[in-house]
Amino acid sequence: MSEFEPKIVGFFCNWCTFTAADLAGTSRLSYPSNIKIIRMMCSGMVDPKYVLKAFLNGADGVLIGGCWPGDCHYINGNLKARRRVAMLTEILKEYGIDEQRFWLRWIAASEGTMLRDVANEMTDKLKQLGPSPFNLSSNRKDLTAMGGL
Amino acid sequence: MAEKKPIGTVLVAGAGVSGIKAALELAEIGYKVLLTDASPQIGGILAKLDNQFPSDHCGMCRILPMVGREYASQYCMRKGLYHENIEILPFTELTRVEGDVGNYTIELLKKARYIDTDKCNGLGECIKVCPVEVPDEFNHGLTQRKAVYKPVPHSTPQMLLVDMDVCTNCGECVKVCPTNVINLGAEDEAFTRHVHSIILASGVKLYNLEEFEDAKSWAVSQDVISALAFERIISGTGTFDGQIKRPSDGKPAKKIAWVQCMGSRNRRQKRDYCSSICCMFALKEAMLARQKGGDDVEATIFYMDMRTFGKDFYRYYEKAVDAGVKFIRCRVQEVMHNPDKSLSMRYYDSQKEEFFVADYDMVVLSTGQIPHKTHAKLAKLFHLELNCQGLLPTQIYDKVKLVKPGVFLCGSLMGLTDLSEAISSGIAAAGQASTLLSSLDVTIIEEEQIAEPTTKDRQVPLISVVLCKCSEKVEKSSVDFGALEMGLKKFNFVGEVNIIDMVCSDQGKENLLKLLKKSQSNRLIIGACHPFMYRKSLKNLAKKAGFAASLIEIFDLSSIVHKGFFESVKKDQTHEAYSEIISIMENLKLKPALHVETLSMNRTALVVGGGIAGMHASFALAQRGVDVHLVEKSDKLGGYAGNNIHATIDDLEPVSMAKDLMIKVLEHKNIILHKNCEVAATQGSFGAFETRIRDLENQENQYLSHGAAIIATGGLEGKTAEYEYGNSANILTQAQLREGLSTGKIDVSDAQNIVMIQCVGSREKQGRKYCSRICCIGAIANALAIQEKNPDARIFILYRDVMTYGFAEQYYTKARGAGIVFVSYDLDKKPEVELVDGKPVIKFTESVLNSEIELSPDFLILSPGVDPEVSNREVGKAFDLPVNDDGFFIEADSKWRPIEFLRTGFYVAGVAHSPMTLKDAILQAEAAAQKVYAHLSSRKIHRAHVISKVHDAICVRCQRCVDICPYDARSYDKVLDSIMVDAAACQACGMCGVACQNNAARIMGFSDKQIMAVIDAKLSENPMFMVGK
Amino acid sequence: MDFSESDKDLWKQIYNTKDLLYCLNCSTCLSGCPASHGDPPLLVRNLARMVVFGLEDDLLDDDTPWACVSCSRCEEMCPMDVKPFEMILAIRKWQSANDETRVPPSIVEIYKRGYTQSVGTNTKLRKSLGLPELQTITKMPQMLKLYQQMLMKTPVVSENDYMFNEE
Amino acid sequence: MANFTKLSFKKGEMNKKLAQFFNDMMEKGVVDALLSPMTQPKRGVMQTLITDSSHLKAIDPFAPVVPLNGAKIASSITTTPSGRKLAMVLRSCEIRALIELGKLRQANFEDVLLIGIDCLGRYENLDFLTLQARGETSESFLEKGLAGDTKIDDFDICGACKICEFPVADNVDLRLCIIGGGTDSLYIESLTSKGDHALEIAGFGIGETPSSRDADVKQLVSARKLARDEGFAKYRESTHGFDGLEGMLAGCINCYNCRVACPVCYCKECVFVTDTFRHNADQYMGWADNFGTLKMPADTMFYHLTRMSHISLFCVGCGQCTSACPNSIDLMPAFRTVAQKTQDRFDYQAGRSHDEEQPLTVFENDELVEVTGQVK
Repeated sequence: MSEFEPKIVGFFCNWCTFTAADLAGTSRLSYPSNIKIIRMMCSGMVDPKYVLKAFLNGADGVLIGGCWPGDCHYINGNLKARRRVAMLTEILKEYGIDEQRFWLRWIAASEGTMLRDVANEMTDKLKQLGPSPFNLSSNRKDLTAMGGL
Repeated sequence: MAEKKPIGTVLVAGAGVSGIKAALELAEIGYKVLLTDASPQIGGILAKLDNQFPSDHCGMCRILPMVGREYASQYCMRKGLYHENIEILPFTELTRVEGDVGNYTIELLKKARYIDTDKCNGLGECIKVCPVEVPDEFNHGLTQRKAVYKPVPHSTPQMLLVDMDVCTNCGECVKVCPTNVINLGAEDEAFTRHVHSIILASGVKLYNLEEFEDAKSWAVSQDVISALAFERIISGTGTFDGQIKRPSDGKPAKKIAWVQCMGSRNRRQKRDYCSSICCMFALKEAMLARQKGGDDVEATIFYMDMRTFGKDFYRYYEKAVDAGVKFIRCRVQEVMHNPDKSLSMRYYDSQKEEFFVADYDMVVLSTGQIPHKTHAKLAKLFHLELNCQGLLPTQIYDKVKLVKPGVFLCGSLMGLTDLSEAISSGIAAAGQASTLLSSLDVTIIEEEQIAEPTTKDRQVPLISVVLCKCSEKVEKSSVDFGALEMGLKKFNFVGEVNIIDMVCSDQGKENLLKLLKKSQSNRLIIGACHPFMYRKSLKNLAKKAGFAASLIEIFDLSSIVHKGFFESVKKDQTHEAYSEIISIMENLKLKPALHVETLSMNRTALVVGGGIAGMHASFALAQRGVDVHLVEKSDKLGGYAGNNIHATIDDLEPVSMAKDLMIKVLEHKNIILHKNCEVAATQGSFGAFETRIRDLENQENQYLSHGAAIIATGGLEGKTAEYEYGNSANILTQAQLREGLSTGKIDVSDAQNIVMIQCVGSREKQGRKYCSRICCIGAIANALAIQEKNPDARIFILYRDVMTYGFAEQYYTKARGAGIVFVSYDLDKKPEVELVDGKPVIKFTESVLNSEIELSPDFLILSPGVDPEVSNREVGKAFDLPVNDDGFFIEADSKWRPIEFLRTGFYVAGVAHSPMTLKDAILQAEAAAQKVYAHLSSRKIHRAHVISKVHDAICVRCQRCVDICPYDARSYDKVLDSIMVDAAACQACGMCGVACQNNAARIMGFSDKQIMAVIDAKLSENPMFMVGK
Repeated sequence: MDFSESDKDLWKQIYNTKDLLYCLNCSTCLSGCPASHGDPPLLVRNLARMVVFGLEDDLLDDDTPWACVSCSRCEEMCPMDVKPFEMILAIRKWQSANDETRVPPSIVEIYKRGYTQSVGTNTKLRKSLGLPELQTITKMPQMLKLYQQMLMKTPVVSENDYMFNEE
Repeated sequence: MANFTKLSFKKGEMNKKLAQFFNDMMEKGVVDALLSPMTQPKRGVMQTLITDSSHLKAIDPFAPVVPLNGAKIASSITTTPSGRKLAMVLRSCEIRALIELGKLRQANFEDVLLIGIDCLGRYENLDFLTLQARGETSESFLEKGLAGDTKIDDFDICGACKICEFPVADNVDLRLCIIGGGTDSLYIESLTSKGDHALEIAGFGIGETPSSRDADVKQLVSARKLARDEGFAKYRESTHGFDGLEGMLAGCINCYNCRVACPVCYCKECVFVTDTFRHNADQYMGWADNFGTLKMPADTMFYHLTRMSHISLFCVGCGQCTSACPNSIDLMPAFRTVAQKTQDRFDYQAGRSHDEEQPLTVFENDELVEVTGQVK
């Protein structure tokens, strides 16, 4: 059997992390294709619903990438994101989604290498952890495919 | 028939941050800009800096236009700049200028890159095979590069070039180039253009160890580096992936020292100026070193004066002190290289009266700015002589105006500027240029008016997909376009799939238009490279074929194809492209057609404050045909400087200057003056404000309509009760002394000793927490004036740090040369003053000899700094503008948006912003006027497509969106009992959308439904074509 | 420190060049000065300040200018072009001119061991850098004797020989 | 410093005494209107807005039933102030919810005299009606409750109340206290100057302090906390992880009754009933395709998790969600356990204070560093 390939949804801020992903691309930094990038204008634009949706639809991990504090193009959207992530983490933890599956990281536009490192680190972590409990629920256990709810 | 007027065109020579800002400003008005840079890349010094004070990060994107933001790409500024009105010409030099005001013929020399960057795919096969290795300038020699290289590794698109100076002409690169774009025989290309105005912005050069004789003795080790090299070390794109290691052996650098004033403040080397930026630069680097390297990193700054003169600079310094950065006041003579590679420096501690030797892993030299070598060249181009400071001669009050009319300058070309001043000056120079252009018989670029089709978005979604094969240049067979086409065609909502070639070329565009005209679809996806560059033109093209602009998605096919997947198997690339297109289609299917509305702009400006800044801004606007309401609280114009300061050390005469300006203001038909009036309240949004002003004499209200406003409330001389001030006739403030000397009421001819105390009540926790910026220079001016009248008097200036930044350093030097004695004191050991027989007796510690001095000076002069105008808080309240703890207005962003408020349509100028010199206040006033003019000028201002709206029926008025909006774009209207959105101010950041739990606040074109559909698509394991749906 | 007695224009007597006034007390001259290792140390910056302040008595009493080894580094490095080395020489001249009986203590040092400074202390550092051991005259008693005899022929030593012959 | 006034009453006359008290308040102009639970003509007890004091005799403030969390009612009559002075009799869960609503600009405390009651728990609505029909009265309920036994045959107070650590209402002007009193008296406690003023005008002096109240309250609260922690532990064990949640929500029919009943679900219309969640048939088919099955109605799990993200920070644990569920899904422990975690994370407690800002409305540069674990 082939190795478990986790699916990660990346909500990346247009100004920093998305640009860093672009940079990683142009700098030939290879990072795992497990991360499905969705461009948001700001990490503060990531609604908790999106994160829940991603997990419910089969994501094994969610990575939100934003600008460093003080660096947000929209002044402080990233700080808002941080509070929401803290809140949402508490909810997800109660229902089996470990903190290690839901990351918020500050990755500036110039930090292509950090993006690569974070992507690698998260992919490795999720490989260790295995599929998300949302994908292993009794309802779905017998089903080979993973997907929407 | 009238002949068509030419389009106003401006050359901006120099594409550093000030040049880019100037170009953006002019392009926003609708003028055509040629933006050249002598280097192969735009961005100037900023391209190398990942981290800027005060946030210690980047933020350059904040200089992008806020209103009508869709005209410039919303993209990382450090990677690229795209604006349809800006033609970017890197590696191009201005070689000849002919003509006169408003009419120049310029000759430009485009240097050969030897690579056709339009066709190059940027993948750098050539780099791999190039046998030449030389130190890479971008990383300050910390890394190597090839002869063919990318000057800025993170730019988009990749702009490679061949360095012919080191190229061996082996031809290997030519052989491997998959796109045949290398021509080693290419030649420089000279061409001429016609422009109406010229802005020079050739920027700054930094003192460096390789070039300058007196610095070479420092280069004892690889671990002695310049400040800019340190920036490259801590940069994420830099040499060690952002880890702080020493270059010699890659070991972590735990003890780092910064040595200030490297190359500057040096009379011997004829560089008697202060580079102005290095103190903040070093503070920031020291902070970053500790943040990135951890608490065990020891950061020490060797300095003479910590010149933390700008707004909030002193606070940052205090933060650095609190963060454990060490400061040693000693200019070190040399660094010694120890056998274990560590670096030793010996210094003297005056207080302990002892020498110390400290070892460091790395020594960073704060290499200062020096006037650019191109100054002389530029002077020659314009037949001018450089002034005694080696700078281009400018008009006395306007730093951005060259003595030659029609030519302007900005950034460090004016002298030595920091980032915020570079930005302000860029705006101001653009303002001067636009003033000139508005008086000429030229026009602006009219936007292509293509009617938006109204019917198509009501149809069932049918998507046309166009994929540009140009992406094949990436890697010939990496994407199976046939499979893509087949797969996509299976969807019933896909109208057609077209594979075309070179959509960026004219021929490609023509082909595309033909295809689209035949299309029955109502939505369009175009996959091409660099969508940021082509978005606008492709959208216009599609609009001509009947597509609604908001229903067109252009995505970066080329980067999807290879981004991040270089090591993955090739079939993945088709798969990735496919799944990306599916996601975009899911989004597009659900997207509503968005329509852009023109904002109704009231073409009147409100200026609050009739000081020099306010008058200057009013006049600058009036001259360009904008109507101005000028509101002044008192009964006379001129403000503090215009009524009190007769002469300054740099030969300005504020009072007489203000008088001239006053006459211009009073006589101008476009300016309505409201004296004795204060602002009471305002309502409305950008473009349509209504402000109530109250006449202080008869308490009558008046309502003024305006589209934008400039706050220029000014400041006052600070007040103090320290040092027995007010208790003796012999204790005066600098202002009283200045006044007394000029009127002759104060007689210093018999004085033996005069003591001045600087920073009275300033830069301390209990007082003004800022440097007032002008007091050191003011004290020196007064001291020199006394000295002239009474050369026998001993004058002591007790200071904490002498803030004579930039070329003002020369006044400091002059004062010392005149025998004025400067004695530094510490905050914890302030001078003590007591009165004996009504006369002051002062005790202080002489800092050099470390001995106590007691003196009975004839006069004790205090420098109590600058206080903000007392009414700032009320003005702030009336306009809903923030005021800081000190009482000055808070701008949107201290570096990148120094003269704007977060509230769209409001600008700040002069001392209302922070204490500043007259020239700086005028510069800001000019810049603020330009910002207002750009909005109120004739070009139509559209709100953006993507903005937030309110679904009123389900809105519960909790106002969480109002509280959370970072741009004050949302407000609660009590009368209507509704949430209102200022469409111009809204930046579509989406904060309101998240704060609102039931989507009553929503971002048009960014709906939950769309994003959730994208999540669905992204997570779908079985793309539908695989299962043959 | 008392300024009532000090002479504001003393610098004109000692070292009449405006260059001196430009000193901004940056300490460049101090940090690399070999004589600053002495005891008491030569503090060039402080001397400049004393001259500017006109502290005549203190200056007259100060022996440190005689510790200068004439390496001229301060001169080369001074960012304000104060020409500190010239100033040191000027102070020496001024001191001598104002006190003809003055015998600088450094001459005694030179007489005794050939150097104003104790150079032997660098043995360890020299060794670590792989430099040969320093051959000082004190290690060659015969040469030292000849050397002292030679010095004794100069008036300043012979006229004050009581200071040189301690034994 | 607490000010108590004792109201003694004869058996069966507690409500009469209370009616008298409120009558004095209204007659003397302390308030113009009163919101209080009131016995309804046929059966049941509902919150009722009274502006004519002659109708006061039917009030029943201590009735152990809450058909609808009063915060919702209080919100509707205070958000836009009427300009009339209003007293509202509410229990702790209602007041705490109301405080949160106030922060969300859905309530206004300006002209309000807030009166809290000691609450020993409520019975489910239908249970209460049954018991009422059998002749139980507020006094008889209280008597049993104070003796520590709320169980009447098969009926007992609802689960939320059994683990409620807030029997006493805080942040009120006046408090109607029965704990520490007796079966023949209650105490009116004034906690604010507004309360003092009201008592003074109404002509009530300061009386004796109930001697055992503090100890009794303490004892009750600690017993409840114990029950709460046990309950949480039990719930977490039985409903562990996603499996547990899925099992619990298996019967959810997307009726949204829980959100209608929830006092802090303050949206005018839930996002789940807006067009955002009006999916096309092909979407349903697509999701079903992915698994082979799709439990309908869809989005139930999504709905509950989203609601947790929306209101767990404001959740006061009133248990109305459980009471409202037609399919007997016990949502209360699910929301309370989550709320405990989210509120603790921000050191926040829903309804604890008017002044604490809701966690998602304030943001600091240097906080919650552990979320990213990154330092520059």
